[in-house]
Amino acid sequence: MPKKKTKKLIDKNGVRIDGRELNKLRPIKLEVGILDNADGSAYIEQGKNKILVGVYGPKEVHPKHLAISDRALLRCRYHMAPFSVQERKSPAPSRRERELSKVIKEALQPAIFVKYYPRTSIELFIEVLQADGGTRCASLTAASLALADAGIPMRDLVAACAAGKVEGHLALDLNDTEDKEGEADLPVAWIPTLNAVTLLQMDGKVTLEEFEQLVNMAIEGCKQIYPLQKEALKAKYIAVKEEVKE
Amino acid sequence: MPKKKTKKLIDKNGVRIDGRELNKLRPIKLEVGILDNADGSAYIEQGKNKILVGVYGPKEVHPKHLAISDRALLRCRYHMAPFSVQERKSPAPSRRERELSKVIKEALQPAIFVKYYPRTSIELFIEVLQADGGTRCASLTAASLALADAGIPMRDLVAACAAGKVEGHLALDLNDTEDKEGEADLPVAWIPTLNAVTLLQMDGKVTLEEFEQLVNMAIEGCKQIYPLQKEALKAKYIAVKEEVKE
Amino acid sequence: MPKKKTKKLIDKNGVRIDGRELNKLRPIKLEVGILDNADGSAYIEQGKNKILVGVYGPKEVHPKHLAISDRALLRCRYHMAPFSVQERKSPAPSRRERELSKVIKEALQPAIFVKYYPRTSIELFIEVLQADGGTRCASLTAASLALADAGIPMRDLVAACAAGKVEGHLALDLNDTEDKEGEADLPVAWIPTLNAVTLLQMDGKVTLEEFEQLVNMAIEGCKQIYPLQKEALKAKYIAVKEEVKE
Amino acid sequence: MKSPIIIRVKQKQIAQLVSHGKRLDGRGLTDYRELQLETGVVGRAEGSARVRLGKTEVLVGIKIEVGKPFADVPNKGVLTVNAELTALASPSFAPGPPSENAIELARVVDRGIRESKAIVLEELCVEPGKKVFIVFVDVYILNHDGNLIDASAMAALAALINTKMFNYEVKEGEIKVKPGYTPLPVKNYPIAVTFAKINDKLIVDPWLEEEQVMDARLTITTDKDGNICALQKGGYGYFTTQQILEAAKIAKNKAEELRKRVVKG
Amino acid sequence: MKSPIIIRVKQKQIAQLVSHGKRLDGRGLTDYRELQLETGVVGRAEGSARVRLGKTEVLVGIKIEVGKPFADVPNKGVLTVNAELTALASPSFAPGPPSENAIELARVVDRGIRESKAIVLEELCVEPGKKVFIVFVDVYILNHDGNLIDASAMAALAALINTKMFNYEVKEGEIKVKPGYTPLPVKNYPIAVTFAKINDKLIVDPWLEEEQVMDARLTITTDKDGNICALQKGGYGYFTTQQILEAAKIAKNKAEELRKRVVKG
Amino acid sequence: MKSPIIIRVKQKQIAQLVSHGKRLDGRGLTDYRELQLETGVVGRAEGSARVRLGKTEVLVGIKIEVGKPFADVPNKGVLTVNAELTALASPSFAPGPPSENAIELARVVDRGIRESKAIVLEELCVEPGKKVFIVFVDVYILNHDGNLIDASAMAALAALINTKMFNYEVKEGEIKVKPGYTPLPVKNYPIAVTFAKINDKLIVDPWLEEEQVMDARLTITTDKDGNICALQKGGYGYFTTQQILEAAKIAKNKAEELRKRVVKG
Repeated sequence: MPKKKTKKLIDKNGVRIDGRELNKLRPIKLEVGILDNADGSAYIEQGKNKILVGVYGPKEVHPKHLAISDRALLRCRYHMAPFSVQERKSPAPSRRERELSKVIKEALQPAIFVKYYPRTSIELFIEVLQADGGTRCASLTAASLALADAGIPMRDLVAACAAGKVEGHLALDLNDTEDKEGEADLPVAWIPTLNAVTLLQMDGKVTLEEFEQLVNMAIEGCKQIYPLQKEALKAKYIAVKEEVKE
Repeated sequence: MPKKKTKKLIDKNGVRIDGRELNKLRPIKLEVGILDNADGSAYIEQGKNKILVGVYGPKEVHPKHLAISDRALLRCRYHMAPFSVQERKSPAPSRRERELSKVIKEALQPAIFVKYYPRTSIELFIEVLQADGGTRCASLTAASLALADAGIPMRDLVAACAAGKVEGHLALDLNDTEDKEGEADLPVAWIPTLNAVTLLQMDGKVTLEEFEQLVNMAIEGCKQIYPLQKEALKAKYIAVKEEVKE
Repeated sequence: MPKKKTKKLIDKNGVRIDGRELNKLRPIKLEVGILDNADGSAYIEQGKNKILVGVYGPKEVHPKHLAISDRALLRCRYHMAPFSVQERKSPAPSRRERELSKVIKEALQPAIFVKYYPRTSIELFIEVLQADGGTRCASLTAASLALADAGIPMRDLVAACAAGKVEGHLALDLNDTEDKEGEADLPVAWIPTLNAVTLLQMDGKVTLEEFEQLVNMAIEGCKQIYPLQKEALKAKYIAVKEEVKE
Repeated sequence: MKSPIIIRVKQKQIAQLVSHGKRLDGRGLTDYRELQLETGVVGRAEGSARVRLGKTEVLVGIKIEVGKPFADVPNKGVLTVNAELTALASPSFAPGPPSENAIELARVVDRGIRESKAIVLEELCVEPGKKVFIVFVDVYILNHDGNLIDASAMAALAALINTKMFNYEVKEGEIKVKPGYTPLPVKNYPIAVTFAKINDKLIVDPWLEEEQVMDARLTITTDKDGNICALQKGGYGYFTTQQILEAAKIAKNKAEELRKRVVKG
Repeated sequence: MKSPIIIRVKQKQIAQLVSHGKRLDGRGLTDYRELQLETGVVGRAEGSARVRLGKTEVLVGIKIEVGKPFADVPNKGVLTVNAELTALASPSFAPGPPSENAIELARVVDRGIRESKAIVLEELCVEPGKKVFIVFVDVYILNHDGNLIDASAMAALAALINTKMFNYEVKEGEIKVKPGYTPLPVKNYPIAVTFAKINDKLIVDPWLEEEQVMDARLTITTDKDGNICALQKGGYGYFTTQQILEAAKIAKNKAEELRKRVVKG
Repeated sequence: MKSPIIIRVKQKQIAQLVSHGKRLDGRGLTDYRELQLETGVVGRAEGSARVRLGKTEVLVGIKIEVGKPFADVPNKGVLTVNAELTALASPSFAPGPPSENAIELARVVDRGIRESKAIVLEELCVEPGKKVFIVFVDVYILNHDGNLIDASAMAALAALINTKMFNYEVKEGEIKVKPGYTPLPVKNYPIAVTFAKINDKLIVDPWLEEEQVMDARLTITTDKDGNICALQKGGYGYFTTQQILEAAKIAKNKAEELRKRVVKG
């Protein structure tokens, strides 16, 4: 399929190809409780990302020998739809998808009271329907909403956002083109009330100083995402309340 | 490998490439109880189809969690030998083979008293040694004999036959060439005493009128196959009787 | 990758490309107990072969239904590192590796008192780090040391060696080039105190007379290897003793 | 999750209602649930559509790639239908390789498209025997509330109609992209209509709880001219000839209604 | 199915008989069961044969396709032997990917054909490094009553002798089919003879119940000139050198008898 | 095998010691275990290295083959990192397809090499879009005593530095081998430094028993110029921003020490 020519990603006024300033998030739309069968669910659009998350549990563990005696087993599957990317992706999970499933799981667990449900499992399914850079962060942002929607007791929500380096500039929340053609991308997951970084990865090359700035910039992004998550949860509960009233 | 040129499949007298009239079955040979180890078995030749069916069961279910509390679990594996078709087939089951395994299983179950054997499994293995069109129907015809041979209590035998459309004519029991180059193929499985259609599929394109004719034509085919099945069963029991006498 | 031209493998004085005479083994280096985590381990270099063997057990069998009521289950995995051969080998086990795992297991079992540990498993892992012909024999030679190192009670050690036919000559312990370009290779495993041949395979073509000579030649090789194995075991125990003393 | 007892009571209720010509959700026996259709929902795909049939929700994305034709049909493009019963759609779906249900779903959708010649595969040949277009139809089940086949077939058709291919020319055996897009030529509109048999009556568009109580299932796919182009019986029960022929007539009419909705988009 | 107790009693009986030079089915220690051989049984295959050895039944089909040679032998055709222990052949065979037993069986049959140079792979090269013929030997076990190796090896050889390839010419790197068929050139006739060791005695052609009681198994494959071309020891027991050398002599003679039967077809 | 009780007592001890700035094996919090490095250990490989970090032992072999580039980067060679947690290295490793831990290990090592541009993939292109060199980095864990990432990353770098490619020329699209070898051009030296967080303190190079007690893990890979080129947080705990920034500074310094050892070989 045809590839677009590379053009300048950031103009002399510091404006990005999608019109954003360097420290601005892409538009985010969050919905909670949108799946009928899952115990909890959430949907996120962030830029052109479209991601659906469903949660089942706490439930019996299969196979049984995987059950943990003093806490719930958190399982996570991050999966991309074949049509979510430019070149069709085989539906079989890639090594990248398996790595992301692992780090997402590890980023969420500190926020969950896993000790409350020993010998059970909590199963998280993430389906990326359209990918536009930063899917692991957007998945995390939605996943903690889906967990909350499923009534899983949590210390706090997890917000996630990346910052990166593009044509020498540090920029928040890279889109696909910026991610692929930029110099670095640093995704961060953050639990506000614990001031805890629970996911931290990086591709690319940055100096120590830039690194410090990027970490702080990404956390600033998380700080902007967190209230949107709370709003989305509230909206769901108000909606439920009204439904109950009717 | 070389492919034959397409020639006319039905001549002006309504005679088909293998010399049959439109409403005639291919020659059918049925044998029951031909495998030594299986609990029940049958062999069918229909045209150039050569298919072997073996049944094990009722037996313990593995893995145990698949057992059903109020009936037997019927399992079926339709499999083609690598040398059964023009281009060698990989031994790994294809999607087509997995679909046929499912519909064959669903076509047989209504004939079996599955409630008699709760928490057990009945395992049906179909090996197509040579394929010549209509293998799913021939497999079904042989499979109900193998089940009977295994002593599984049944409401009735299941007979199966396809009808199709070839060069504008409706024809019974298509062979491989007619199936591939014809306009439609409609396989039917039928339980005589219940007047029950238990398998119905179609590839191709037919009008509603043609459809009605094809369904009836296929059932007529089943009606011709049914007595052959009964004969084959009898032959086996007579053979057994004589063996016992000796 | 470039392939070397074939040259004469044995000169007029009966000297082989690596300078050996026909009835000579390659240099062998054996070490016992070199892995920290395994219950028993051994390392062998034979020519350019470099092979590591680890043993775990006797231990609980997983999955449980594989446990044998009156003896230990011996399991074996012979595996080649991707970089151990000229063309990179896929890490997934090949059919050759699965066959060798089976015959190695069957060659070791007669030496082990498997009845002593019913319902347990003894797991043997062989990693070929560099392959130079005769890996199955070298693996066996090391494997019986690893079993002894794990404290598994044994009737005796198993020594293994191949003999083969190269450019018309019968030769002991073929290296990779001789194996690939020679006329026959006959690996033998032998338990001295039982005078038992526990592995016997052959590729190639030999007369009955040559066959008899090859079997005897291979056993002669085993007889030379056996004392090296004993020495390696002793060296380990002396080392341990000294360690304890310190 | 609902308790199994509540489910069983509901199922009995469903069966009794159907035998009186009624359904639990108030529909008539041959009424479909509300159909919502949206196209172009996935920008990365060459075509896409989302169908909601009651609470059943299906997303289909189309990708087109260049590849090799099958050896026995060197001058035809390739159509590949794949179905993913995503684990978030139902507690009964597990992640992993496709189950027999997923395979059957994909193959029934495939047959409708292929046998109705909705896509003319000959037009997708670039260089016979060497280069053709491969049309990937990926059916993604997002919520399972019954009748996945009809919802998936409609979403697949809508997505194909929605598909745009880039323009190209062939220079020395290589495909060169030219500006602009052309719709994928869709020449026929197959519509699947699925029946459940409950207490010896036929109903269309069964929802999940009806599927749990049905004896058998029959899908009849008809094309724009009212021809039948695919059939699939499912489930452990059976149909009489009369029921099959009756179903065929209903399917033709129902399909006509649904086709209008899908084709207009 | 026979009860395990009956089986155990029978096994004891077998072992005792063998130590007296007798067998449960009346055979002498070096007698084969009745051999039935039929070729050309599968018309779709380029060659085929069915062997019955007592109640053991094996079907082999040969398919020939055009493909790429291995990189390290660019001028040789490819021989591929595959064995399927079909689930209908024995309650102990499960469907699924090949077990270690199926792999061993295929590889022992393969070695006999390959090492005896029964097929001259150099003659199956069409265009060095690019196009060669691939000979697929698919061994299909239909009933397992012991000694699968010998039955499979004979069926494979008979099927290869039975194989006909279409005539062809190469034009501009493409294979053009010409009228008529030519037999696959089979230049040697490897025959496997399998021994079981029971109570320290050797017997040939063990049937299933003898296999269940044997200590170890030894297969010796000889070619038409009496050379040994493949060996395989199996099972958890062992052989003495004397036993091995004795077996080799018996194998050579037995193979001669069997070879006549297989080659004449 | 040690008993679980002994392990638990030891773990408690480890955690208490760390909170006092000490470690069970006497190391300071930012001390590495003894590092042993040997290159060229596998003659069959184009390059190889064995690293011992305390009792952790890793072998890396490099193989180079000719293959096709990825469609979206037609002018670049291919780098493939694979990690095998061999079953002999730890009772917790099972044979079979790579676990999520093996995949993560391989991908973190891969990122360090790729993002630091240690290998210039453009220089491994033979014919754009058609033929490139594929560099296989196979990481083989031989004994697991903690901190597999750092040991593997160092072994991979040392093996790449040790790698020699045969000389070649391209004639009519075919690669012709010429006499002699040339080192693989390695342009940067990424070094991974891994931290464990125990009782809210950071330690480097955790050994197995420290890993069993740690809250979380952080790997920081820096290149020869002190730039950060890869990061990976692991484990079920978390880090504060302060801890991360502190770790980055330590990582840079530690990497410098280790790099000298690895580059000099």
